[in-house]
Amino acid sequence: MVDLILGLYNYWIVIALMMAGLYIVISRQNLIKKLIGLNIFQTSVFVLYISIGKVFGGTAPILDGTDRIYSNPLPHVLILTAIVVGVATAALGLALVVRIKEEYGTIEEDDINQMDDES
Amino acid sequence: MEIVNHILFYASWALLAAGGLLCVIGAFGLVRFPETYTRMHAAGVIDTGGALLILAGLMLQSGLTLETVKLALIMFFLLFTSPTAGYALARGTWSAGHRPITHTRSDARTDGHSDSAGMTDDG
Amino acid sequence: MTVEEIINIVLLTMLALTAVGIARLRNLFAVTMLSGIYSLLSASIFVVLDAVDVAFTEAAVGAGITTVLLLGTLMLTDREARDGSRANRAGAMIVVVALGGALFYATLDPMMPRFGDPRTPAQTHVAPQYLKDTVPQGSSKEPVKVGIPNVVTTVLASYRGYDTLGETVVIFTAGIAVLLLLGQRRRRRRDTPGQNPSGNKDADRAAGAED
Amino acid sequence: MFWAAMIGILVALALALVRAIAGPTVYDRILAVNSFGTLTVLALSVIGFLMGRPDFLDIALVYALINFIGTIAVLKFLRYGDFARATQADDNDLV
Repeated sequence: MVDLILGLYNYWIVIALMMAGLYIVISRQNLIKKLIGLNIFQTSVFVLYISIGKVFGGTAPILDGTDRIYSNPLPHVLILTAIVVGVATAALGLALVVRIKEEYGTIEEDDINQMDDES
Repeated sequence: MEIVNHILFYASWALLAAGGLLCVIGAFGLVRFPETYTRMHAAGVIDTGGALLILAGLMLQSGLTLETVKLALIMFFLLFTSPTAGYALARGTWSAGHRPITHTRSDARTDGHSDSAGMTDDG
Repeated sequence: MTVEEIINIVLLTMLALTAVGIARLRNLFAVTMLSGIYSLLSASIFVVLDAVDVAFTEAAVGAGITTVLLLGTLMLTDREARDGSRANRAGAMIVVVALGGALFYATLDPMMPRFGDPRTPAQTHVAPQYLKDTVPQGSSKEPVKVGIPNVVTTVLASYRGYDTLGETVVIFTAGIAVLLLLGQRRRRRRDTPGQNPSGNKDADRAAGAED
Repeated sequence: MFWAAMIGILVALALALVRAIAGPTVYDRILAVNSFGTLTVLALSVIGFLMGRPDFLDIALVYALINFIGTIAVLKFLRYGDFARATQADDNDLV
């Protein structure tokens, strides 16, 4: 039982983070809050990949000449790319939010929809 | 040499334990103290006492290696940056209109830190 | 239970608590501060799980750039978020709990790889090849293909170089798009002097209609 | 024996998180985030020794610097609503 919990705890936390991020994205009307929700969702995927790459008794895959067990370097590479792309998309989203604020005077989604319906 | 090694070992152990203890004490102060200025005092315990003792303990542990140099650099940066950040924070708090509580609890006044309702956000 | 496992569990629990805190707070400044804590915590978890390169990137990008970007956006927009309607929140909760329950059920499958298990497909399929090409294996005198000690750099720059090129293209495109979006605003403000940049709704709408 | 320090740091991290979530003012949150950053630097240093590879202290070094820059950026934002404004009017506030 303890083995089961320890072996799956990372996945459970990843699921909890995913749920929190998705909940923010769906339920909140504020566009900045939605972007932060997307960020949380994104980080949950990062943690999932890095958890998959971990090997018990392993160390970071940077060689120092001695014989060691190394963790899996491949997820690290993928997530390195994903983090940088993630911040680029976040910057684009925030720039869009700034423009929306200028056009509509609000960043609450329901207000924006209402204005679109009126005009 | 044997004795010196033993002394260094126990000294680093003591420093690490004391640093951990100071971190916990400072964090308790951060949670329990009544307003921002007193909490700043508690955070100062972490930034100076806790950080310096733990880093010194680690330095004794690693001996004369590259790690000690890195730890010394971390210590150097923390010693310069945390007072600066603390000063900027205290100044920002002051100019936002918050004033320190200058009376004891028995005075039963509560206006010390809640005089700027606009700066208090929801919990 | 090893040392790393215990630290890992404690940090992951704090990460989940921070996410719940972010979901509950409405003050956007507080949310920004908590998202700073969130990325500090996730970077610590990456160090515990041996991904030091990822931790470096997360430190610079997550705790540094994202916080500053969010603050800049808050400066130009509102600082307080409204709650969604009650029906909206209830619907979101139902969707999220259903999805989370399904995922939780999926992890209970006996085939699900356990955390840290060295015999899972992810560990045995491609990764050993990368490690073998970089590390001299045991006593064999076979020459090493790539001589860089950091395996992550090896894979990133040698084996997946086009991937990294594509990443750079994405960042370049995003940068151009941000400049176009925000540059237009500055030009318009110059055309209509005296207009409050974050000003009232009608003036902004009128300016928008002129375009 | 690094355990003593590590447990202390983990408990302190949890308490700082409590303060960051509870608030109540923005300055309390900034203070909590600042302490959290310092504690993260310490945690990363101790974790390096705990796992037997202390050559990754560079990450802690990067954190120490980014944490400071972040705090100053946040305070400048709160004070002026701007990241790059001159600070001539500063001395008048303390009167």
